[in-house]
Amino acid sequence: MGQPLVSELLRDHLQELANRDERADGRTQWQGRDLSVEIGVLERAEGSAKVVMGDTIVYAGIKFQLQTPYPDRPDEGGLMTSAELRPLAGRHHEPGPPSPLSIEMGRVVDRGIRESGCINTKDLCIIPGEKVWQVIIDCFAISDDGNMFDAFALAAIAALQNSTLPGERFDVGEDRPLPVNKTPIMCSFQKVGGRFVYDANREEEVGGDERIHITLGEGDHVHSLQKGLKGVFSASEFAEIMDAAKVRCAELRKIVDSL
Amino acid sequence: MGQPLVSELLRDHLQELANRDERADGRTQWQGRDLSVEIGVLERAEGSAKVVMGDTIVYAGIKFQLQTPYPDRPDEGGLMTSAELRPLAGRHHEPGPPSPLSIEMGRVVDRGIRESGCINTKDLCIIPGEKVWQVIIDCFAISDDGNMFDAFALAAIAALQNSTLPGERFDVGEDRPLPVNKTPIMCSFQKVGGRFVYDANREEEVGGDERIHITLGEGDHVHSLQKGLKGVFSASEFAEIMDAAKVRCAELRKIVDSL
Amino acid sequence: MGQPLVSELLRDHLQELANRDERADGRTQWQGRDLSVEIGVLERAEGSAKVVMGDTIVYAGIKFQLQTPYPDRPDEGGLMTSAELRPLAGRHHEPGPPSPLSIEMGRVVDRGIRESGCINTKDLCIIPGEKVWQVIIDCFAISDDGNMFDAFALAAIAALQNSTLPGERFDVGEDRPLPVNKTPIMCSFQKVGGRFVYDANREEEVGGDERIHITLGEGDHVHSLQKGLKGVFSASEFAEIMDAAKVRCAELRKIVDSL
Amino acid sequence: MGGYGDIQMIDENGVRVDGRKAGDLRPIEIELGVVPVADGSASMRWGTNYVIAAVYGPMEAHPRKIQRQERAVLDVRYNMAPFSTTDRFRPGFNRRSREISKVTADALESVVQLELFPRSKIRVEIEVICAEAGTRCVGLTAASLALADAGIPMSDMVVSVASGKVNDVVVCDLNKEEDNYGEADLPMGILPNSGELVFLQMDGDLSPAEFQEAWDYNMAAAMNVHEIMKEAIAKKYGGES
Amino acid sequence: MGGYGDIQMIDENGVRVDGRKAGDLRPIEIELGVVPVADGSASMRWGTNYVIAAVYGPMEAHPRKIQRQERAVLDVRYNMAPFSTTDRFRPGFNRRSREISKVTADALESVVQLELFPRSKIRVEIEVICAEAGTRCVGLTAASLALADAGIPMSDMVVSVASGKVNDVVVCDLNKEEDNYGEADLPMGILPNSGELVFLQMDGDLSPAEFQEAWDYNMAAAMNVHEIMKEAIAKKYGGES
Amino acid sequence: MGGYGDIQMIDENGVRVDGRKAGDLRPIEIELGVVPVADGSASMRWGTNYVIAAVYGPMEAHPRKIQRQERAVLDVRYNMAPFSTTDRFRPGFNRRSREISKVTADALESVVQLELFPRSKIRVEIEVICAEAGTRCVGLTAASLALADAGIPMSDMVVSVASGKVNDVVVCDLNKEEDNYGEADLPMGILPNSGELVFLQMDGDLSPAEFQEAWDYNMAAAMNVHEIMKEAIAKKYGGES
Repeated sequence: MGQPLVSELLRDHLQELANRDERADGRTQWQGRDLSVEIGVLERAEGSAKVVMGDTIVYAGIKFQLQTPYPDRPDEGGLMTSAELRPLAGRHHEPGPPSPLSIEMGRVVDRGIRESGCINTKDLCIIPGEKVWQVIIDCFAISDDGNMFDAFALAAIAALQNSTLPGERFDVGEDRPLPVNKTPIMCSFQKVGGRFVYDANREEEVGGDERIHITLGEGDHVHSLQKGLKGVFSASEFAEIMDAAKVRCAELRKIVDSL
Repeated sequence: MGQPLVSELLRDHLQELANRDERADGRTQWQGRDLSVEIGVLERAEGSAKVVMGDTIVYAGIKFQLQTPYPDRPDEGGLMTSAELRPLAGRHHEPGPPSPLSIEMGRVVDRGIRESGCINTKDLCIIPGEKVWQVIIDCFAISDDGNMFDAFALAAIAALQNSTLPGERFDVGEDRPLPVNKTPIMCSFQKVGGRFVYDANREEEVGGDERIHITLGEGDHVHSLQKGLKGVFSASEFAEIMDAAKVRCAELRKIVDSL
Repeated sequence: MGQPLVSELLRDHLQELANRDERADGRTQWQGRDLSVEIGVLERAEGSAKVVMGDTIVYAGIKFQLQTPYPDRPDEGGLMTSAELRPLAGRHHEPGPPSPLSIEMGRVVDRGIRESGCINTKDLCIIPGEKVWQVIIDCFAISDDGNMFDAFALAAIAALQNSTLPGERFDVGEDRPLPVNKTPIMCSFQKVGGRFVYDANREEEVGGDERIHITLGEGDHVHSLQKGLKGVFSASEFAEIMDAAKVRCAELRKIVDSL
Repeated sequence: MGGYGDIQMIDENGVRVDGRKAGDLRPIEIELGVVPVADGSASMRWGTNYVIAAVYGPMEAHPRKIQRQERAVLDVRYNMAPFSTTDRFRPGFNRRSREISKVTADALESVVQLELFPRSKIRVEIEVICAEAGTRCVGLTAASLALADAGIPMSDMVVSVASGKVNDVVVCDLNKEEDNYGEADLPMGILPNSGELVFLQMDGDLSPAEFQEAWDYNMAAAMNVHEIMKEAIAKKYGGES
Repeated sequence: MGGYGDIQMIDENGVRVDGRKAGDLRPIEIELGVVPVADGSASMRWGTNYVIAAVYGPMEAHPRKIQRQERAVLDVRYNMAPFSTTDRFRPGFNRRSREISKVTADALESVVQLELFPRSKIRVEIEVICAEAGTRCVGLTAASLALADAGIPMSDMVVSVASGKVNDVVVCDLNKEEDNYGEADLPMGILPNSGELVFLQMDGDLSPAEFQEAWDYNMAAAMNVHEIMKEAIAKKYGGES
Repeated sequence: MGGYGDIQMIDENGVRVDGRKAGDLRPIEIELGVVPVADGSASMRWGTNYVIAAVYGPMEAHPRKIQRQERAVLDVRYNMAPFSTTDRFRPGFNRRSREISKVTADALESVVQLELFPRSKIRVEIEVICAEAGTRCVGLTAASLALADAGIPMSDMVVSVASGKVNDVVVCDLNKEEDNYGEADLPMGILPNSGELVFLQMDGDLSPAEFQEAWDYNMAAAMNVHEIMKEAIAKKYGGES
């Protein structure tokens, strides 16, 4: 039962930092951690990416399967996103069935991809009514030092944009690149010490309050939003992080598009 | 570990009442609570009923699905009954997989319906060997103040008798009423303070012993029996509740048949 | 938390016995318990055996099912082994999903059978690409006084060698004996008091360390090995138990082949 | 109850498919102590049924939250072995087995003197090795034998048997075909010394008169089975049989 | 969002398939106390949606490991009844329900004064009896009514509503067709007294201007729904409506 | 072992499909500290295998019922990432992973000095990121490196390698085709300093002489792998390599 106490100390510490407009690791309010994105890193996947954001490390791997289309959408393939936070990735990750958090992560990443329309499911059709591709995005955590949402989302879109439909292995034509039309980018904000910051690390997550995930596309179109955790926020706070998201999403989109 | 003590006090209290031929809520031994039965209450179900017995409230909803018949019974449809006691319905109902009690309820209600032959499974045939209807009866608790068995069974038969085979939605012909040939009625008795009473409320269930469920059809034919919980009873006790059941089942059948 | 203490006392006792080259029940190091093997004991199985080794009692039952072959092996049937250690068989067996130990048992018994090639899966073909037999070996514990591995493996091969493919019941031709080409035999050894012994009883299992399972075929060919539990052993210790296994496997093979 | 009235299961002389008359029981054999590592055990062959029951305890009840201050808890499991049925019975969760475990526990709790063993647990394990019909009855009866073999005090034995109706005839102790194709099934758990009941189920269609006839068959059969049980106990433990 | 822009859901006069104008809410009816055995309860009919919420507690939090020294824990479940949808909704584990339960709990924890009930638990149960569209919004709103009915202190009520975009028109309070075939969905949970938010999701495609329009619809709708809620509470408990 | 003797996997010059001779190992690369948030970690590339192992602890063992008064408990998990195999590997319960976790734990418990950390827990997590053949061997070896990186005292390292038989030739360190279509597989877990074993499995068909040859290959290979491991440790922590 000592946990809440420790957490109070941490919260107080983060509050003091926020009062001085500082963060525990020296960053400014809207500054992200050092970032690297590599693609083509998984030999067995048809597309892959590794994202390192500070001490947060994740993979995304793309696999394809054949499936029968739904009768009411005979010329459309499918898309599935799964996020795994196995106990490898951190002291606080428990073994067992998928945690509510990892289910939420998978769904939030999935929505950003899906709702942006970056995958036209009609591009996944092989034989209408008979055979279509299912795209499976597996997000996999290696080291969780906070903000897995953005790391997963970034790895997912980078891996998608560099993946190959394995026609030959499945005997349905030649291999060809998966068409990806857009580059949806997620930016996540957490309330820490009473104000929102971008790209919270694990310490800020533990001592923080609600988080808000924003996925933007070209022209700052909004594709997905999600508020997580307990917390109240005002319309003006939201307007402020939306502005920060517009700036950062554009930067990240440039990185992904240049891979 | 105080629970058994409280329960002993309650048992003593109920014993004293029984000694005076009384019940906690003023009813006589074979008297039921105030009853109302409404049909057609669920917009998304093909048949439905709401039963209120005192503070006990339940719904039953009928849904139909197409299925392939079993090879050895090519012209017969199927029947499935499920009873859900979700935590909504009472402080003592725990979340999680179906409790042993709710499994028992589903099976006891199912048996009464099934064994009475009120549904002729051959009436559910669409194309022999290819397509038959499956009838699904979903019993759902809103408020559990005791004797869910009878409430579920009554809602189930009332909903069945007023349901429509959705031929048009499934593209297998016109909508038509589900043929229901009989009106099986369940009456449940619980031993409280050393004697059986009809329609026990929650307090009597907690402080009582074994319960006996009797489903009767026309001509007092017996279709289903079930003794639940720990307890010993004699042949003469059984004869007594069987007589009470005959009277009450006839009354309830009249109500259901008049809906 | 007293358990480790009791276990230490037992370990000390077994160590003293080992120092004097003795065992708790009077056997010598490589001596098995009294053994009986009966076949044809289960009316509903297509092949069956009961093995009694001291107070250890098990059944194996063989059942067959039709299945569609795998596309890449159109003329081969399947083989599945399951081992059940239900709470009937001992005070220490807990209810619930299969324990890690019972999963390991199933897999070790399965491997010995499978890897020996005693079943030629092509003998299970009925119509290439369409219908093949699946052989299911169900090992079932009645009384666990130790060394269930050997009891299950012995019952499994004895039941297999005396089973009948139920062609008539499944309408795919006449009944005929299942062809079994070899007689793989498992011998298990446990380190107790610092040395390995053959056919450990339950007391020796509780107070012992690692166990090693050896399955041999004709000509002392090795078909399967498995080391279980924590423990270190040397190459020379292994050579010693391999020699003991060769002797005992030959004896047991004679018993099985004579049934 | 399948209710397939058109299958002939009793001939013109009142002889059933297995050669019995309406009121006859199937052959019964009992063995005690069949699970040597258990505190008590029994097997019953009853027709082609073969059921083994074992008892462990009284033992410490853990986890502690299941403990009851004033009595023992009874933990009963009924299960079908995978090779007990013509089609393999797949292991794992099973609603039918759960329900039978529950009604069996309810019946046994009515006779076992649980209050003699506060805070402890008694485990009763029932395994159907070969199933014909009426396995729940055989399992309950075998369990009461295993409890006796374990020396657990009971107010009475429990004897369970199922009569029913086939081809409009009420018959005693349904066999497999009669259970599958008959029109009614009435299993009861009877205390042979008092004639009282601790277990009762029924499925199908019985007129009031037929119901009484099936009830009476069960009562009479229970007395006969009880004699066989007493012999088996006397054979192992001595005493008048 | 299906994004099926070719289905006509708004006619040339700006009238939606259910007859509403772009900014209109569906009809709403509230009843308190519909679960007599609960400590508080409420039902909402909202269009064809019918949702019941019940509250139990504050009660002892057990097992003890879930207890929090300094506040109550809030245990929220959202579930769809099997007959709530056109195709039967299969009971059992469901990722969507889990996620909605979580976001609903997060929203309610932001207003319920949990620190008044240390070491205790408050259970909130939401059952969708009939689903149209926006069940998560109706469930969250009904839950805050049930909490009020149970007398649990809250800093504000929560009113939740989802606006969105269909046929390139931004509309208030999406109905079923609009939810299935529209181009965007923006559900929000709003505190009517402060105008702050405790719940926010969004799916689809909205330009910055469209986003602002949908946001404003939700804010205005929340105020209207709040009036209906206050009336229902006043009707049961008196006070100015 | 598939036992498909008709597939040619060694040519007339004794060269294997990947160019190796019978006694050669695949290329191996080791990196320590690849999971920055863990107390110790290591990755191994071994042929096309890529495996990451991380260690957390010693930490408090909870729930308390898993605690051991006199030693630490070792909690080992082996898992295949969904993209580690040609066909996607579906997450969730898996008997093979459970069994490999268990034999890996048994092997590590034989060397980790658990008695130094009474009442605590040490977690060992093994994730197969890319699978070729012999992942259980690579996982066990990587785990012992991660334990070393975490500073957990061990009586010896564990080096694991699998030799076997293909086309009737005994070969060292089976690759994927050899593992799929070969006639025997003998994985062993070897303590390089004492030459003793802590892990042993075998499947297939080996004559006594072939068995000895495979055994000897494993022993020699373990010594070579151990040199690479010592270099990796020395590179991070200094000391003689």
